[in-house]
This record gives sequence, structure tokens and C-alpha cells, in this order.
Amino acid sequence: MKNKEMETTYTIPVGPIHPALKEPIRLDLKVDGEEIIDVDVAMGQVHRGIEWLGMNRNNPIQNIYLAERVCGICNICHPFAYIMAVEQAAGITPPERAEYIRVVIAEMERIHSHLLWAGVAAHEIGFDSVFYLVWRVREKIMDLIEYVTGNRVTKAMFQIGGVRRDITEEQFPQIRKTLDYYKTIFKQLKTVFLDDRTIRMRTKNVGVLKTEDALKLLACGPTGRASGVTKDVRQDQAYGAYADLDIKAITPDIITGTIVGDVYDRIIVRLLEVKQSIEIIERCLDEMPPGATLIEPKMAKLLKTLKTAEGKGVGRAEAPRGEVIHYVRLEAGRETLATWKIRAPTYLNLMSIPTILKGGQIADVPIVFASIDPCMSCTNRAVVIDRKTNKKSIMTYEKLHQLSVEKTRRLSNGLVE
Amino acid sequence: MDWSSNSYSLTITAIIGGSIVLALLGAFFGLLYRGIDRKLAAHMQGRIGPPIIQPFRDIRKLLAKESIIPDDGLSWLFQACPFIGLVVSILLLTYIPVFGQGALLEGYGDLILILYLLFIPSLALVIGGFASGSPFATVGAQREMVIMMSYEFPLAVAIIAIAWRISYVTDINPFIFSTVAQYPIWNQVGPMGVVGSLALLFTLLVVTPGEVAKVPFDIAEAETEIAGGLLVEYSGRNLALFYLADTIRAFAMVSLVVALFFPYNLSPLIGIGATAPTVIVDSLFFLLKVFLVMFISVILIRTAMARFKISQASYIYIMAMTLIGLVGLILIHVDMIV
Amino acid sequence: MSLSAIKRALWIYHINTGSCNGCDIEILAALTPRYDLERFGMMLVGSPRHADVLLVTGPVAKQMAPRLKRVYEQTPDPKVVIVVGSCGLEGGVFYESYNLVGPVDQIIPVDVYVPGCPPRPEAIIEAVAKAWVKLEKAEQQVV
Amino acid sequence: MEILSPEEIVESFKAALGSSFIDSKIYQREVAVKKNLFQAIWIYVKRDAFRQAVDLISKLQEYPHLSIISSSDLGDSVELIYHFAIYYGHHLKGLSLGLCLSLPKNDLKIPTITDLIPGAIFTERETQEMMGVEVVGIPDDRRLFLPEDFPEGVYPWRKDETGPEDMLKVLPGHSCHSDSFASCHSEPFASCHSEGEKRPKNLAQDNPELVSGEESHTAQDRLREESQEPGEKK
Repeated sequence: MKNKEMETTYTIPVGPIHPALKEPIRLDLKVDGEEIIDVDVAMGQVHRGIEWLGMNRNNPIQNIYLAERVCGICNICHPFAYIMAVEQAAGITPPERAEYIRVVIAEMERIHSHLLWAGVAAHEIGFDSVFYLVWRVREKIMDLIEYVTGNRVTKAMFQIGGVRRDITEEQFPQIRKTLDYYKTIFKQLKTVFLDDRTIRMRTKNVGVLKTEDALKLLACGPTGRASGVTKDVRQDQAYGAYADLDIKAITPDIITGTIVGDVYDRIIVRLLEVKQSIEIIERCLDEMPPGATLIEPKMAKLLKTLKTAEGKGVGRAEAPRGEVIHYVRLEAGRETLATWKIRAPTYLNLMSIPTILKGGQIADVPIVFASIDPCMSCTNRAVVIDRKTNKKSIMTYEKLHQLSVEKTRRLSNGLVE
Repeated sequence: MDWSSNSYSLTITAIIGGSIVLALLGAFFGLLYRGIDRKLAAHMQGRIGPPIIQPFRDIRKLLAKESIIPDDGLSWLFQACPFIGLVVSILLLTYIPVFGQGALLEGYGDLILILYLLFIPSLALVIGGFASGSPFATVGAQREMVIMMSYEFPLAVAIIAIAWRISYVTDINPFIFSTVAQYPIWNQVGPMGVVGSLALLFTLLVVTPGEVAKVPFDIAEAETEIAGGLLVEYSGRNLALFYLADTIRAFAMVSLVVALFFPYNLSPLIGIGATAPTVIVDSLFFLLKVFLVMFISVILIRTAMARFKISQASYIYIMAMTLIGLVGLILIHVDMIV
Repeated sequence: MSLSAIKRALWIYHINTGSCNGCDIEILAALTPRYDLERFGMMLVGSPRHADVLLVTGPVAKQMAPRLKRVYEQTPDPKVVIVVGSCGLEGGVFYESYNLVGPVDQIIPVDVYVPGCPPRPEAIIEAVAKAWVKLEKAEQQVV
Repeated sequence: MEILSPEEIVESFKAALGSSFIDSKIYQREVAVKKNLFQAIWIYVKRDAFRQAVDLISKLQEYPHLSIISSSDLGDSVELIYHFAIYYGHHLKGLSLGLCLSLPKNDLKIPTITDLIPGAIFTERETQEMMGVEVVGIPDDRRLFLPEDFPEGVYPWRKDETGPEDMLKVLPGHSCHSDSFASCHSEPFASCHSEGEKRPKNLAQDNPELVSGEESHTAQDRLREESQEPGEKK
């Protein structure tokens, strides 16, 4: 929709407080009428300095609960990766039963995260009834998570060298009952999302990421898989019990036969992954080996071994949004970690946002941005320090916003006469 | 006082009194229908939803709130637009035959005037959006202009088709509501014409959500995309006025659809002579008709569909709906020749 | 106009000042069919101008502090500020991090605190009930 | 693209890089019931052979997955580790490969690899702003996380003098002396909170007119004053 008589491009500041973006991030879109010409991603609003806390205040065990609060939605994959990194650095191997319980909890979290995403995506395109229905369906898995781990969101289930609580035989029937409920409702979910005309209209060929770009910009998780990049840590590397379950990366051609890499394909990949997670949990329950759940139940002894340990460790886990990696370096005699590097999947997927959004319309920004399922609180955990006293410097943000508002008003006045 | 005779001379007091009564009734039923709309939509989404009188509470709350005027917008225009919107919406009501009676200002206005009056409340919204000086409101105003222009075509086609058909039957001005009431479209036409007028009815039913700015055509106020769009800077009393204007306009638009396609009254069928009961019975029957039309065109579509993009919405209106309207028009006239 | 008109039609505006999304998804869960805040006339609105209740989540990050203040100033009176999650109360698990400007009540006056990491949707609904009580108390003082 | 075993990969690197190949370490661990192998390789190279090593890695698989560049301050030198993940897409064949380089503090330069792997731009920008390592030839050297008004020459991940000590502001009420920051955090942290609590300035006190005398606010302060016994952690 070009303005014929005047070439007017102005920047629409989307964020950091904007209802479409559930979290503070700032997208500066250079737009010409409704069409987006250029996008700049500015992060740093959600930074809480988790790594600095990990390196200066907490001992490795306390860090688990800090790693859990990197992100409220995917709060199993971060402790999972962190614990594997510490175990690799300190040379601890968890018992087999603990590996299986970790996978069960991780897959339960994937189901709840994908359903949450499906609801929010429907809300972004104004389809509120689907948002309400999908979130009502999601409540069942939240009850199951609470039944198994004790809390809806932050589960505190993992421990270095195993798992803190066991999943006993009596709990198995309840888990299977909820999974059966999801199997029956899955067909409805598929028809609502894949066969609905308006959703198809708003998502087909919108926000396309070609395979070539996805490989170059290291897109991971469902965003990458929807563009044909078969990266899935559960399939590639043997970690947790995934090695015994031979997982196969999900790509959209299972249903549509072709790989386009648009928002529609990302919906397909996420829905199929929910089905895959159900099957994984069931297999885990069937093949759950007996045995202890913690290699070293006494916390003090564990802390001592960690204090004397020396070494480096990398933990990679497949979070609902993509690959999470934690790098940990332990120094002998040091109470806290020597180095702790966290990297969330959205960090990589954000790089493909400019290529995806270019050429699209403003109306597409929320749904396309939601389609990579961004999790800002993960991406911003890096160490950032801000000068606390310099009052004048804080004004630059106000000036920036003021500039764009003035420019818009000047241009809109030009438009109106 | 029989309003429907068209050769009466209205005194000023009758006009003022009538319009005040109409304004109150319009506001009351507008808000009531908005409450019913939210309640039914909630039930369809598996929720209990707010009580029916929730819009009344919203209005009362908004009036109690402080209303902020942005200093970098044009403040006088910013405050004038809500009033214009409300006044014109009430004006709309006075020209449309509501509650089963003839229109208050029967002889003074007809369908063409309604066509223009429907345009002004959205114009007030657009000017308000531009006057509030926020980039979101500017984008919202642009979108509202596009939507306004695009649903004019099918609306005009539908109205002209009906009037044209009636003009064959009588030589009185076909655009006046009383003639439309005397010669309802359904019993004028043969089978082919019925299909044509069904197409016209369908066009109007799709235009109504656009006019009333409900999903899937509420792109101007798209809450998620541009933070409340046009109304982003409005608050307190101004927002209340716009909210009220919006509900009254919705009520007026649906009663327009009823007046055009279902102008029948219940009282002659069940033979009530005296004026008092007929007024009551006709009004209730009218409210029922309005509820049915609103249920189909606003509530059902709102829960069943997602929001369209601006390009898709204008395409649907300009191309698809105008085409269907024209097909309806042709069918009605082919039926007359056959 | 009495303040009691406000409590039956609270319009909510949610601000995330650096939260880990745990509280945000519980707020959204409170709006969904199972807990359904809309029964009490509550609605999530798109702009601070329309809002009566500011739901603030997260330990206020450095860059978010000026924005939080500006949104607080943009919201028309009378308004209620509800802090959801122990991060907003005392910084939660990040309490000693350097990039946090401190609990929300250091930046804007807060009416209701909802501890919990994250608080359950029922706790959020109970917080709104507390907000009503506070509004009524303020109303007695006004009358 | 045939799959090499970790030993073969290390041999190929040793052959190709010759003298600048310093050392390597292979980590393997059986996992769960079926005892599949979790493999990780650490290869230490000199800086001059760095780009050649990255070429070798991209020969192992066409688009190697660079997860992140982690950097740690070892006092007199900075250790950069490029975490690669190769052989993705093949069932249980994937292994993580860490390319470790150590740069002397006085000459913190590293060539960019965005031409080989375009996706490395974010992590290079982050390393540049956080550790002060200058990435030679980086196409876009704006800051990633730090705000524009962040002072030059201060690098948050450094533990030496260019580190962020003076900028730390601990939350009011749970503070410890920010000046003795280095000392107070090295010995067990519990004791550092017992001394008298010095209340650093914070935003609310900068403009008292904003935070009006709401009774709820003052109650919150009184509450915090009493609860000032030695830092009780969660």
C-alpha cells in the first residue's frame, strides 16, 4: 500500500511496553505505509544479571533455582542443561531412573509450552476464542505437572546428580489418563489450527524463512525445523533418556509434503511435537528402570565434591523453542562457579527476525514475531551493568521516543493536508 | 400520537422531547445489547463472561475517571470528536424507524441521508485519532479510513437495489422508510428475486461488523497490533462518549438492517387494536429482530473468525461484497422481467 | 461519582518490567475459562490510558524503570497498582543483582502485593478482591 | 560428508594445523540404559590458526552450528571458547566441539568468522561489548545488550580493573558495602551482611515527590528495617 504522492517512511517504535509483545523488547520498524522496509532489534530490557549472581553469590546448587527462573515458561530446559554441564565438569553421572524422570518432566513442559504458544499466537491474530479454548485444554497438563512435581510453574525437580523427587508407580495411571485425554483432543486441535480458513489466511506464506537463510542464521528449534533444518538436540546428541528412545526431528513435510518455512509450517511443527511428546512420555513410563534417583543424597557431601572439582562442562538441551546451552567452568577451592555462560534459543532465532519481517506488513509483525515463540527473559540474562548515577544519560531513551513521535506527527500533518 | 402518518407538522418541543427519549432508549438498548454480546461470546468461548449490565458499569466507571488530554495533540479537536460521534449516532436513530414505529423525523430524511450519517461517526473517530498525536493512533486512523471507504460500496449497492425495486411498484420516493415499510422487499419479488434479496441481506450482514468495528474487521482498534489503535490516547469521559457512541451506532446500524429487510409488525397479525399494547408489542418484536440480526452478524462472526489484515478486509469489501451485491441487484431485476 | 463504580469494572493493563514470564503466564491463565477474571468485569486493555489496574510483574530492570514511571503517570486516576510475584516485592531470587532498580514500591506507590514465585491464578484473583477492599476504604475517606 | 570419530577428528586437526595445534581433550560418557555415548571434544589452538580451524570445522559439516562464544577472564589472559555442534541431523552422531583460544590481556584481538558463519554476528557483538575483545572486521559493531549510554572502557565480564565494580548497586535494604565489593564477595558471603547496613541512594529517593507518602509504602520500609538480621537467603 504505497503512498503514491509522497515517499514517507517513519519508524514505528514497537515496544518495550506493547500489548503484542508479552515481554519488553524493542523493534524499530522502518515502514513505508503498511509495508516494512527495515527492522532493528534492540534487547537488554529484561536483563537481571543471572550469570553475575551465579559467579559471585550462589554456590552451584543454589544456581539450579536461579537457572530455573531464567524463563518462566521453559524452566526445565535451563536447569537440565546447567546440571548436565556441572556433571560433565565435576565428573558425576546421574542414575538411570533419574535420566528417565528428567525426560518425562521435560516433555511435559514441552506440551504445556507449545499449547501456551498456540493460544498466544491465536490471540495475536485476534482469534480470542481459540486462545481461551487452547488455554483451557492446557490447564489439564498444568494439573498433571502440579500432581507430579508439586508446583504449576517453577518445579524445583532437578538436582546435580539426579532428581529430587521420584515418580512412583501409583502416579503412572493418572499420567496415562491425562495423556489419553490429550490424544483424543489432539484431532480437534489439528482441525482448529490447520484447517481454519482465517488462520490459514493470516499465516500461509507469511514470515517465510528459507532453508538457506535458516542454515546461515543458525535458526534452531521449531523455527529452524519449519524451514527444513533438522537440528534437534534430542535426536543428535545422546543426553538424558532420549538416547534410548530414538527421536526423529519433526519437519512440516510430514503433513503438507513440502517445506515452505512460513508461520503455518511453524504451527504444524509445534502441534506434531506435542503429539511426539505424548508418545515419548508413554515410552518413558513403560521402560522406566528401577533404582535410586540421586547419586549423592547428602547435600553437604555433594557441595564438597563440587568445591574440590576442577574442569569445564557444556550442557545442551532441546528446549521447546530450540537448543539451550550452558557452559560451566569450576575452579578448585572456589565456592561459586568460575564461569557460567547461558544462551537461550531465542538468542539465535532473533537473528532471523529482520530477514523474516522485511517486506511484510505492520499487521503481520505480532503474528510473525510470535511465530518464533520469543522468550525475552531467556535472551537477556547476560551480564549488563548500567551507570547508576548518570541522570542525563537516561534521558536519551526519552529523546529517542520523542524524536520518533515528533517525526510521525510532522509526517502525519503532511499527510493530512 | 401516531408517528407514521407522513403529513403531520412537528412542533419543536415534540422533536426535542422525542430525540431525548430516543437518545436514552438508544443508549440503554445499545449498552444492553453490548452486554448480551459479551456474555454470549464468552459462553461460546467456554467462559462465564461478565454480567449483562457490565457495559453500564464500564460507562459509569469511565465517567468517574480523570480524562487526560495529550499536550502534543490538537486538544480542542481531540475533545470535540467524541461529542460529534455521539451526537451523530443519536441523529442516526431519529431517522431510522425504531421500536416498530415510524422514524421520529419521518418526512425529513431518507436512506441517502442515512448513508452519509453512517459515515460521520467513523470520521469523528479518524479525526480524533489524528488529533491525539500518537504514532499508533495515526496508523489506526489510516486503517479506519481504508475500512470506511471500502464498506461504502456494498452498503450503497444494497440500499439502491432495494429502492430501485420498490420504485417500480409505487411512484412515491422509494428512499423513505415508510414506503419501504409499505412494500417489503420479500413480497414484491418472485423466487429469483428472493435469492437476489438474500444476497443483499448477506452483504449487509457482512458490512455490519465492518461498520461496528468488531472482529474480524476491528483492525482500527486492533488491541494487539497497535495498542488500541485509534482510541489509544482517549481516557475517562472522552472514552466513555466514544464507547457510548459506538454502542448506539451499532444499535442504529442493526435497526437499519431490520428496517430494510424485516419491516413487519406483529400487532396487525394478532389483531390488537388499541394503540398502547400495539406500541409495546411492536417494540418487543422489533427488539427481538434486532437481537437476531446482531447475533448472526456480530456475535457469531466475532467468535468464529480471526481478525483480517487491512489488505484482506478492504479486498473482501471492495471486490467480494460489491460483487455479491451487484449479483443480488441483477437477480431482483431479472425476476421482474421474467 | 463514587469510587465503587470503579471496582465493578476494572480494566487491567499488564507491565512486564523484566519478569521471567512465570507471573505473566499465570496472569493470562487467570483470564482463561477455568479462572475467568472477566466474570468480575475485568478486561485486559491495550493502552495505559484505558487502564484502572496496573499489574506490574518482574524486578524492575534498569532500562525499564523510567518506562514504568512514565506508564504510571500516563494512567488516569483513580488507579490501583498490584505487584504480582515476589520479584516485584523484594527482587525475589534476583534480589542482589546489580541491574535491578529495586522492588516496585521504590518506583511507584503500590497498593496490593501478591507474593509467590509465581503466585497461583487464585492468588491473583484474591489480590483483585483486596484491591476492591482498598478502593472501598479509600471511598469512605473520600465521602 | 562422512562421519568421523572423535579421535579421527583430532588427528585431522593435528595434521592440518601442525605447530599451532596445542592440545585436545575428548570427553565420553555412557548415557542411560542403552549406554549410548555422549561425546565432547575440546581443541586448544593458537590464534594464528584460528580461521583455518574454523574452515576445517565447516568441512566436517557444511553449515556447522555455532552455539555460542564463551569467554572467561583468567587474570593475565582471556580464554575464548567457540562452542560448535557438528553432525546435527544424524541420529545420535552429534558431538559438541569446543575450539579454545587464549588471548593475552594486552592484545585482545580475534578475526571475525561472520563470512564463514553469518549467524555468528550476535555472539561476536556480545563478546566484543562484554569482554573487550576486539573482533577484527566485524560487519556491525554496535552494542547488543548494553544501552548506548554505557561508558566506554568498562567491560562487565572482566574481573580486573576494567570490571564493573564501581557501578554495582545492590538492592536497597539488602546491601553490603559496594566499595569493599571484591573483598566482601570472596570470603564466605554470609558474614559480609552482618555489618551495619549502608543504604545506597535509589531512584525513589532521587525524586521523593513521585513516591507520595502512601501509607502502604512507609509500612513496607518499616517492615524491611526490622528484618535486617544477617542476610537470610532463600
